[in-house]
Amino acid sequence: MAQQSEWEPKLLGFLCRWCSYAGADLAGTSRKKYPANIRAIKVPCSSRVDSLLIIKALRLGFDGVLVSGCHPGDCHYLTGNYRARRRIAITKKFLEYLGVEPERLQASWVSASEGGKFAEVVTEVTKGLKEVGPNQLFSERKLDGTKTKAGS
Amino acid sequence: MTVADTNQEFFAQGNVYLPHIAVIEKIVEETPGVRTYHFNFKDEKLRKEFTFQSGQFAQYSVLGTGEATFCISSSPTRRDHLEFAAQRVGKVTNALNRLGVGAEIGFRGPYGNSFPIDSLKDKNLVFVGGGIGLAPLRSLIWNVLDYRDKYKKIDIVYGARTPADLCFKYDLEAWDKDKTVNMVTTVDRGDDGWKGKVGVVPKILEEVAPSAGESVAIVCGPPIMIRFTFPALEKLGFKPEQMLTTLEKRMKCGIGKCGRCNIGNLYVCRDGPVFSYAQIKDFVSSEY
Amino acid sequence: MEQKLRQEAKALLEQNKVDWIIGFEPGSLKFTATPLITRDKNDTERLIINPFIVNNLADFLTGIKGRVGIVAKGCDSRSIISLIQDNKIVREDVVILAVPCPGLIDLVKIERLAGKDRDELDDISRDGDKVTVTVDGQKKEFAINQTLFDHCLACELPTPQEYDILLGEPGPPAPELEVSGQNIAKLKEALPAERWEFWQNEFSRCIRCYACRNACPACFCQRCFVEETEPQWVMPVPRWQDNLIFQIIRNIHVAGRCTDCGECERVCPVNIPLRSLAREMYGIVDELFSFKSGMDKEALPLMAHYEQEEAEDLFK
Amino acid sequence: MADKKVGKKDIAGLLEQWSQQFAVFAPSKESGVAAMAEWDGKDISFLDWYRNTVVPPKAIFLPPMEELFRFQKGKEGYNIEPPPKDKHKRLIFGVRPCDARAMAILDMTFEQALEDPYYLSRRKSAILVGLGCTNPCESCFCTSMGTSPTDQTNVDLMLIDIGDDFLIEEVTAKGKELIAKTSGLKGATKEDEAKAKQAKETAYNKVTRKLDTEGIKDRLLASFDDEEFWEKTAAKCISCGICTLLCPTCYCFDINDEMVKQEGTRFRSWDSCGFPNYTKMPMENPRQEKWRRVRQKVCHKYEFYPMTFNVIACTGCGRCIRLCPVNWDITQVIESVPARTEAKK
Repeated sequence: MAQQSEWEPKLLGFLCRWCSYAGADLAGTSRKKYPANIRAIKVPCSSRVDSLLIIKALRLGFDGVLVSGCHPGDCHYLTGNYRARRRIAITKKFLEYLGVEPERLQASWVSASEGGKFAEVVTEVTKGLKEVGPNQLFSERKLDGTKTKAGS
Repeated sequence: MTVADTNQEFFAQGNVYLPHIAVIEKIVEETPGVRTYHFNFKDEKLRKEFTFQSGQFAQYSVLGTGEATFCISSSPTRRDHLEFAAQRVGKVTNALNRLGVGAEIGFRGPYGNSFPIDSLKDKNLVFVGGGIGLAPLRSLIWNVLDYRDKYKKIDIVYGARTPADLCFKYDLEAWDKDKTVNMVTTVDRGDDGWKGKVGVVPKILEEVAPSAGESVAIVCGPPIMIRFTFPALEKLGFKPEQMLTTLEKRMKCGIGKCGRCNIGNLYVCRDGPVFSYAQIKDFVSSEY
Repeated sequence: MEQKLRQEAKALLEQNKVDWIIGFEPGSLKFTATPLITRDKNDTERLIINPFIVNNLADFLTGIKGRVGIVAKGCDSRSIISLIQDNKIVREDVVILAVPCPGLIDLVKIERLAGKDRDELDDISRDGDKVTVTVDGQKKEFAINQTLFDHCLACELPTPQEYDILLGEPGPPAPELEVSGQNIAKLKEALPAERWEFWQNEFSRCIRCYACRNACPACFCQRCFVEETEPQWVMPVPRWQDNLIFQIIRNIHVAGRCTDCGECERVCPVNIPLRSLAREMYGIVDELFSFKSGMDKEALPLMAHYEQEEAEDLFK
Repeated sequence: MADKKVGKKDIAGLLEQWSQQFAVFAPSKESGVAAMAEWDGKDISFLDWYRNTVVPPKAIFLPPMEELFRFQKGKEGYNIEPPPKDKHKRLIFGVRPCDARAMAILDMTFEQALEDPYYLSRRKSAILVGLGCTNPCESCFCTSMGTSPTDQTNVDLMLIDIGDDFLIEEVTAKGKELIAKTSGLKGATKEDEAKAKQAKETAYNKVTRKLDTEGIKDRLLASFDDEEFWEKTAAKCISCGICTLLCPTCYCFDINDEMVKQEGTRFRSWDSCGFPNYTKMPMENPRQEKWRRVRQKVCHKYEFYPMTFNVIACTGCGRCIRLCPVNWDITQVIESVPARTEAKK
């Protein structure tokens, strides 16, 4: 992690279109400062985010994933974020057990009016990612000699 | 007629798995979902020297997406370019559909045997095709028409689900105009403008009733059509040896190694794709 | 117990109460039983119950048409209930022939204890808390807890709660949770990077035979995400990255359905400690949502249900 | 006959010597499963535990996955980058006769018609050093499948356990040449040869599982349309790939592309006729039902392969029986194929 000073983490955000995506917009229009590390994907609801999307993002080399939806009780579809909460909770705990740094999967509740909170969350998550460094989870590293050159 | 005769010199760098790069020169929209791709090799030498026979197929790739199997649908007698037709149904064909003129594709082939063109000479030929199954037949039909005097009577029975699903309409028109060809086009369901026959191919074939003597029937279409066409031909007096078909199966290697395209002990890629009904009748009822 | 099972199973078929019987018959190798799936009443004569009836027979329920009489150990019964919860099967279509299970003998452990492969052993017999293994005419005795599968040591339901016919007397649960959870506890002591590397190594030998998925009663999807090509979520190539992703997602997808029956680990031909993943997920689900799969057929599936307040500490 | 022998305790030295010239592979459990792995230079403990590997030695020649080629997309279009030439010469130590026979069966497929350069380049330069079984498994039925625990037919050298030593049988010219260049071997005596003969007989008799394959090709052909038989046979199969992927004579593979940004790779990887997707075409699948796939697996080995190559594609190694999660037993299946059925149309 020698080049940490120049390195900027890449964060992928899955933002619910009804709240967090609007919250991100608001943060922009009201000139709240937050790191430019996040790339946002608009999703219809935080419950749209299957764990596959999260893992795939990490596989593709994103350093972290942020899933953000409406506050519990405020879901446009009434119960979507409750379901998202269960799924993200088990995914987060399970990835942690496997050895994925907890900073790499973050989740938050940000409403359409919380531009400030959105900026804070992204700042905090980006800071966390800078601390854990680049995502090398799926990069080809030394493996014990099971698949050697002559073996394949 | 076996794979062993296939032109080894056409392997890219001596390795049968490496594709040649070809460039799409023209795209013809046949029906909604079916396109014919005209292409040519990037390599000048190969463009000149490449040869194949009617009935052979190749592995085409959209590099990065994968490979799919299509027959070469143009005639070896018309070699300014090559053609294949693909229906948009899966991962590779969807990727192909996103390509435009000038895009590069990978090509491995030609693979497989071919229609036994020498043994068709001085015979009556009955072509029975359905949907995109006309693709391999048209290679042979043009091949035959370019040497028309070597063959006797030619019947073509071709059908599709609806008039909109008829492929190679420009060919159908040309054959219809050709006085030396008896061209019958049919659809399962007609529409207001449809003036041709209505009915499934095996039924229309029985109506057309080509004589079995001195004849060879060449059949290609969806499996369901093939399954019903053989009995129809048998009724007309055709013997299993007089019925040829070209089969389609999922393939990966194209050269008889990857295992998946077999019908009984025969591999479609290695022993086919052209088979006589006599060869496959033991297995075709339950495996195709 | 076996006699009663044979009678009951035969009667079920004879009286046309079921179309199929799923149970066990003697296997073709020493110390094995093999699933018997039949509509023929004469086959019921071959039904057996012994400490080697390892398969989770609930796996066959989603692939079968008609009413089924099924031999179920505690763990199998939980899988059956889980399938009922998910509306994959209808309770009325299943006749549960409940087997009180005192735990299944793990031949891998026996081999390790005896220092011989299973086919070199003359006999394995159980008497209460002792297991006697005979090798070359010599008897060796082991405590039962040394010889049972890990998942049996963690068994919470040796005798099915939900059944139609009970064979034999219900036994007490024999949990040895500490022994059962040893592997996981040891892993948790390691640093995150070490844990990841551990899994990386384990999954580098996965050959993608999908036995873990196919033996799992909770993996009932008609089409699995690994077989999707548009988009291609994972490559169908046995690279450790794709292997690991496959297994991570599989575990997440069966969370709340997995009953810790241990089949995934047992069937793995290349010895990947899959239960150390499944059991941890089982624990996570229990810890976060106090949910145990396959215990109550009236309960809603894990992901079809929620509480107002839960897991909030994981969210910003 | 001037056979040589080598002391069991000198095996490490022998492998060491061969390592100078070859990439030596030997049985190993290092990776967590018994497989042929590149020899680490010292460990010969496999002599104590080795009966057969779980992963068959075919994995060295047809690995679970390999890169067929890489490609790049640039301004000038695609560039295909062929794989580097395989320069390794491999020596596989401890191949069992069943697996050696399986290699010969695989060769037929990869050599026929258009040659497979990946498999063959590895295979042609390799030396197989066989190791006769002294302790066959309960699931083994090699003696019914044209080979035996000590059959030397398909290896270059064959080692027979004669107590403290292995008797070395020099089978091929390649094997003879290697032995001629190998130092530290002892000459075998008449007594050693007698011991070897005895060992072979003992091992042969230890294979108790028998399979009668008389007329199997015809029986299978007659039963091809017997749906009831195949459904019953397939009932307990869970359609996993263990019995095929880990079969030493199964060669089916899949080809897939992966592309990240402008760089791509085409992979070949093991595939199995047990998987529904194996024959799936977008519009239909000729083997959607499980019994059709099970039928394909059985018929391919016992009917189609004999029709094409005149040899049953099964060597009785018993892996499919040992490793099957549901104890689906090929020998029971073959024996239960009806002698004659009224084929239903």
